[in-house]
Amino acid sequence: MNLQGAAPLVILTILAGGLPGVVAIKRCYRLISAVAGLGLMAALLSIPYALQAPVPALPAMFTFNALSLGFIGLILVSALLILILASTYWQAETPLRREEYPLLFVAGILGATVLAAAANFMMLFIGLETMTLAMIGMIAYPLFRPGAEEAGMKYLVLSGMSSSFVLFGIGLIELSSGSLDIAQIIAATPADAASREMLIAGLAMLAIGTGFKLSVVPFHIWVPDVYAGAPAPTGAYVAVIAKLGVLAILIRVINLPGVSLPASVQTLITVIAILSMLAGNLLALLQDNLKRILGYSSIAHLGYLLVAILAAGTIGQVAVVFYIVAYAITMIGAFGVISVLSRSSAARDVDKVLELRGLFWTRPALAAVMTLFLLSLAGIPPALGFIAKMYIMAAGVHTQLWGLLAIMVVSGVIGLFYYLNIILVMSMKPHTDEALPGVLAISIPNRLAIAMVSLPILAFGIAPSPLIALLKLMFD
Amino acid sequence: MISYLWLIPALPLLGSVILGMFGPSMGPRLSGAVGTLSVGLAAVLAMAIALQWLGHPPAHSMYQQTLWSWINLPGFSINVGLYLDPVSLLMVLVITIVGCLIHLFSTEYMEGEDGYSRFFAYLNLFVSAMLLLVLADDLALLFVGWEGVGVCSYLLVGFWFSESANGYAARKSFVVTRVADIFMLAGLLLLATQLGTLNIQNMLAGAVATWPSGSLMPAVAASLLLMGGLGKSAQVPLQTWLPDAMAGPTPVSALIHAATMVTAGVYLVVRTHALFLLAPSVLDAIAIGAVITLLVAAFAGLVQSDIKRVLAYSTMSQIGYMFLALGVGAWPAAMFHFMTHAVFKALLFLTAGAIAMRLDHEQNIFAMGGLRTKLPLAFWAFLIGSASLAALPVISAGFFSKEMILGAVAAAPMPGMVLWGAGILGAMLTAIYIFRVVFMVFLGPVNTEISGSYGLRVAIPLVTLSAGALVVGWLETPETLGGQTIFSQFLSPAVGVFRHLPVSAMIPLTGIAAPLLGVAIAYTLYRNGTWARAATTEPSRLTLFLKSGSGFDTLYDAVIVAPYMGLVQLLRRDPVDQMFMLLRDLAVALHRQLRATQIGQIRRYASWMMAGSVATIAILLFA
Amino acid sequence: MMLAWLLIVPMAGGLLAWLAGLFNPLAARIVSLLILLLDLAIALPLLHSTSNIAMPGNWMAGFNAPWIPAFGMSFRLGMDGVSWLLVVLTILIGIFAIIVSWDEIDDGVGFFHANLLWSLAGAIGVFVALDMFLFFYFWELMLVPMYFIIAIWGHENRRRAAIKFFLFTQGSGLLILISILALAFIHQQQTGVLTFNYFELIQTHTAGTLGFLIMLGLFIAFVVKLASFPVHVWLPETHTEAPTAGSVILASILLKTGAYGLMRFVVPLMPMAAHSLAPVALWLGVGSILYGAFLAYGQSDLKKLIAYTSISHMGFVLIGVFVFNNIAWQGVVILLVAHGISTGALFIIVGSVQHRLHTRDLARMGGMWTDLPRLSSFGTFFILASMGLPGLGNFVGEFLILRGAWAMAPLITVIAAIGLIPAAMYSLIAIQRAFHGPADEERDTHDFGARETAMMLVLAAAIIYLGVYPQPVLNVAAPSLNNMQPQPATAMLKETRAG
Amino acid sequence: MIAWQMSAGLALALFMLGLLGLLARRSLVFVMMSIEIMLNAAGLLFITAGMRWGNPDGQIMLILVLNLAGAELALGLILILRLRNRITNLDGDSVNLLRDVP
Repeated sequence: MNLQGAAPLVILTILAGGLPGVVAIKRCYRLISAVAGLGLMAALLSIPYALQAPVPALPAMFTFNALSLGFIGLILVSALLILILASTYWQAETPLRREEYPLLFVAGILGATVLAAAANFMMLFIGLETMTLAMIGMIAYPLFRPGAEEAGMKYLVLSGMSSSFVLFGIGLIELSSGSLDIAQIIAATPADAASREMLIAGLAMLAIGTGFKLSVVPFHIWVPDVYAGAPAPTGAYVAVIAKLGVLAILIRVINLPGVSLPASVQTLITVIAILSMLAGNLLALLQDNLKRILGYSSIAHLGYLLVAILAAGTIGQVAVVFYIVAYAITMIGAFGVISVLSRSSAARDVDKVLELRGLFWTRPALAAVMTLFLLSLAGIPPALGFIAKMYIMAAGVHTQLWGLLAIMVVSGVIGLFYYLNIILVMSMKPHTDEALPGVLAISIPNRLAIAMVSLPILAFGIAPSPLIALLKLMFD
Repeated sequence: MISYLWLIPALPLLGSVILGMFGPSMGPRLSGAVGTLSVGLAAVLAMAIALQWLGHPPAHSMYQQTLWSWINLPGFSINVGLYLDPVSLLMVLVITIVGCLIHLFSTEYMEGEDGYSRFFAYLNLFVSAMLLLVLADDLALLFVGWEGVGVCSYLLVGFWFSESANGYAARKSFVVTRVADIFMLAGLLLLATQLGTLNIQNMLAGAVATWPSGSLMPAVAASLLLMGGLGKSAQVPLQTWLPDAMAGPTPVSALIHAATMVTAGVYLVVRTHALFLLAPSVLDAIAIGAVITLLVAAFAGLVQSDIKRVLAYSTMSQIGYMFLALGVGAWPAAMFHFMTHAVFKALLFLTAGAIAMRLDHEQNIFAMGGLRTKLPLAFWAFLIGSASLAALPVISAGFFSKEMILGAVAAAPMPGMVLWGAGILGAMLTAIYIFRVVFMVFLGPVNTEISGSYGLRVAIPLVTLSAGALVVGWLETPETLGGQTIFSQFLSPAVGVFRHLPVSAMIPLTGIAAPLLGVAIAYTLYRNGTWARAATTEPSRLTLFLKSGSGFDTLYDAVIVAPYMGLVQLLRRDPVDQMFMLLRDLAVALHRQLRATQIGQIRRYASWMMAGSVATIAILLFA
Repeated sequence: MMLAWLLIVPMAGGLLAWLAGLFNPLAARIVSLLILLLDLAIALPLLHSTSNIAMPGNWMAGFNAPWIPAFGMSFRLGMDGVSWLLVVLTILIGIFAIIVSWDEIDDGVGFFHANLLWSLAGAIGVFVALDMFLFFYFWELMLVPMYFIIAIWGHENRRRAAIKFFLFTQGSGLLILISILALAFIHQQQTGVLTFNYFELIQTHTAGTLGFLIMLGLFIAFVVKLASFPVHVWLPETHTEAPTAGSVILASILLKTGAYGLMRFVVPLMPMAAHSLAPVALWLGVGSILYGAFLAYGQSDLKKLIAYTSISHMGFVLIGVFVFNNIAWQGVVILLVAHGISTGALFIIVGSVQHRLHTRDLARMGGMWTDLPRLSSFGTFFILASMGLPGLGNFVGEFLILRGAWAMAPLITVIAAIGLIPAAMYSLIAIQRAFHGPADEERDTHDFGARETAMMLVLAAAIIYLGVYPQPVLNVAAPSLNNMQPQPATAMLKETRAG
Repeated sequence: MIAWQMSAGLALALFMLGLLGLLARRSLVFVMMSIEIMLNAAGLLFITAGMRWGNPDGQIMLILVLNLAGAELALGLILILRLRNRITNLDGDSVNLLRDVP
């Protein structure tokens, strides 16, 4: 059995299995974080090695190719960044022990990785649920915060509901086709009308689960509450890692040979895209909670992304991945800023927009990078989000999706309002009599991580060619 | 000498720039000197050029000086160039000489005023712009001067800016003339598009060559230019600004609103008379409009109590005579009346100013009286000016020029006699209203405090202009008085030979009798106290109507100004902006609706997911 | 390469100014000033150079470097006469903006100047970009710093104004993006090459509905930027609330990018579609002239009044562009420059008034001439200039536009000319209410000092120069207008090839 | 031998029942139970599928489902226990600290 192709997965499995042992040996948050980080780094570095695998590893369970490994790489990079940004968030004086957080974190990454590479529904299911369960733990981790436990409860119930749908859908698919292999099912044509309908119903239920994880309208309803209640690093996790895993498999399915989206699926995606773009931005319009805003913003962004998914062709493919990258980095950055300003020991995170007031005067550099992230989210140069938006629009124009483009423009304008509002608040003069968020010390690793997030956003926002070239490799 | 022509407008401009930049620190004496000398030098230069011209007129009796290329594009170019011919030479002489005298007068008149140097800066700028107007060889350049004098007029009418009323008068004068200027601009655009050039001589040649007489295009172009002229010259229907413009200092009224700027319309028509000859119907309209103006203004002059307003209406009325002359094609007559009018009306205004200087700026004629002995200089100067304005025979310049006009009108083919009758009526009214002023102001008992005395800077202009008002008329006389034709001969290269057409002896005799009759009537009414009573009794509605200049202001207020202001008020808050705000409101409303779904309850959220699931399955199964 | 430096200098200079500002505000000011002077030194000599890169038409300078090859986007710059004029105007106005901020801005000085320089760099980029996407990139880029300038250093309602400004310009910017993408893909369909090169795209056959829609997208965006009626609504508030330097740059430069876009892109790229839209554009122009003039009259905020006059003036520009002839286009160029100078000067003056009187309310002004004669006389001068007084720059522009427009649309021309009457109305009421009239309040203030007077004299000299001797400017613009203006023959050719 | 259709129908009915419970019950404990029912309905479906096609996939899946159900329940109960500090009657509707409606 050649496991070269599955190297990252193997490393992650060892890591996830070994970390509890480390905790048992020495309860030291820094040590555990470092081990987790190193493990993730090792997994990341093993990707080029995995790519050169002569034979496919575990072909029955996984598909390791440029696309899935690319996504795994993206997941690992994101995970590393989030992990570093979370490092000062968890404080020793917390009533809770903080050492288990990296455990859950790595377990979730393992789940997302499995999901990204899954070749059959069983693996899909295992990956999805590993990720979800870990995420519930991470959401409700600061249990002493009423918001966190409530968010955990909501996520638990609603994701349980969506998991049931997914499971039932898989069940229907297996019932109709007798197989759990994704490629086989997509390629095969159902024997009779009943099977066909069962298959479609099954796929529809899968779509519901996907929609839930991607938090698109009408499955977005949990997003703001969970984002608002979860601790900031978990927010980034939910907004980025969870979506990356699901998107990975979605895009892999769409890119399977011989797949073209049937009209009904296109209709569905169109409807969802329109609703997500409009509702996401409208919901955020007068919002005063930063995490909620990011939640709504993620809804809208996934709507944009669906436009690119609809626009097939080479531009569309790369557009999707490019947009995902831009979205992931930017979201990590935005949540990262909240993370470095917040502490788990506090009753809640620094997540009110007004709490950022005066950031330009107290912490100009942090305010500048936050502005960059917001510009990127809004799709304004010189940020990466601008190129990403251009990419999607190019794909849309190329396939002449005029209606969707029009909605994009309208919702984009609505969206500008709340991003700008945050920038405005940051630029206001600080109240002198208030304790400022900016007086917290920001650790060197945090600074580095923020820099590592903002640099590509700026650099690829100005010269995106290297990134485009890299992402194109995923489709070769 | 003639090659220094460009210095004539440049000198006052230079004076203006110097005064504008350094005026406040120069002190009144130096400011006054710079202001007067710059115009004085221009006057000397103009006279030198005129002497040279009289001795050796240049070829074709014209001189062109191209200074630089203003705009030079394929298909359209304008040069900054000057054009001197007898008409513009005459204008230059009048402007610089009268202008110089008025500057001199102003140095004393304005003594002690705030903004002394500013006054002279404006005044110099005005002279410069006016000279540019008359010397321009291109209509676009003429337009530069045209608007320039308008702005200077605006600035000078509103010179005493602390009074809001002055500001209103200034704005009114500018806006009304600007309305006219837009017509003129349209005329320029039409000519430029049709004939490809705005160079006056080329344009006229082109017009004559392309357009048959009586065709539409020249009529339209001429009408547009004419409208510009009417506004500048305060003729019906754009005359309403002139009486208000009297809010400015009196020397300004003398220079701008009597001698020079208001006659720019006359000059424009004379300058482009070749075009007007292609449009006989427009000429007829000019004549009829002129008669209306001169009568409306004369009637208004009868009932004014402010000495400057009497003079303002008389200016309007006299320019009406000039336009009457233009309407019958008597170009030299118009120019002749322009010249005499410039002299005697400047004299009258300056005298009125001189009186006001001594009477603590009193301008109400009913408050004056008996000044004949107290202010003999003013009395004689005003009397000479009035005689000239009233066209008292032989002894006054105005007599000769008005005779020339009325003679030409009487001989004109159209309903010449009707126009002539109106002219005669106007002449009689002129005599009545101006001698009403003379009697009220100079006869009778002294009513007011009189203080101070005149210096030379007041006396010299008054004496010089008085002399002028007595003698310049002899440059052109009717046959019965020697048939002198120096003036029309001088102008003939530019406007053609003028012939005094034979008319019946009754015509000049009536022309002589009408002013005399007017003076007699005025005296009678003065003697029996009618004038004085009118001042104290409640005025009749007819009087009020006449006093307001026949109600044009009321009409325009109701028809134009009120709707304009209404529209401004209606739009003030930018309704389009408010429409866009509706979009914002829509977005906010949607936001609130959607936000209401985020109720925070798990069961409600599950219902939403349920609904979404049903919809998804339905779409996939049935779409 | 000089063109690239033209952009790099202010971009990097902005960063430098920011850093300098961290140590000393004065250093930031001086650095920015030097940066712009250096940029000016780069820009001025280009007038007499010729491009070393082969490009169709007459170009003073060119630059080309690969950027995003995946989309055929390159860093392609080119400068011709119109670009040169607008770039030089941009730098000069930028210098004035720094000088007026000397006293006015006293916190965040470094960041302010960084934004100022970046915004100018964006504008310069817009004027020299010859890759459609690069153009759009700069178009967007200049907005962000301007947004900060308004939002941070503006007046009372700055936030609302800043957001309004951004929403309008950015929203319309998305239309540009869609349009140029569509254009590029059409070009790809026709030739098989995906490129955003201006010279390639200009060959595209753009007849038909899609061509019209592409044109419409660009048109709307540019007209929004030009602040034409009825999409002007961002302008009055933005200009009013921005700090003086911001208002100056907005009015003098950013509005011009709209006009430039129309001339450089809309008309040459889609001549037939532009022609078919001309009646609408002309009426919008007339609407702007009248609407702006009427609203200006009714304002009680001096700055807002001037802002509305800009709308009115840009109406002339719109008319000038859409009559498609050389004389009118020359008028447009002159008017752009003249309006940049006169309105810039007016905003500087209003800024000074506000600095001294702490109000922009006309009701609280009046009689300023007594206390502030120099300020008031310059104010009067520039108001008269913007009113279109012959002999000053604005008149030449307006006159040429009307002259060019008459042949194509006499009725429009006449109405536009009539618009000069309300122009006189609002100009004179502004003079009356601000400078003339009785002084109601005791004011303890000082007149223009040497720095301000010198600034005003330079601007006044420039506007007089444009008014009496515009020929050099016309000469500079002439070859590039030939570049831009499609000869009727080419337009016909494009149509027949496509049809 | 039961026809797989019958079994599948039962699974569907169970699923619906669970869904109904999820939507209708206020108590969080019952909500958890409803989810369990839904998951088990899916488990039944897998068994049915395995029965129809005669392969072991279904049974493997069932074990996984049970695992998941257990884990979910455990997590859920922890959270419910914590929540009891705040909400004694465990009414799910009153867990609405996080909301967007004032």
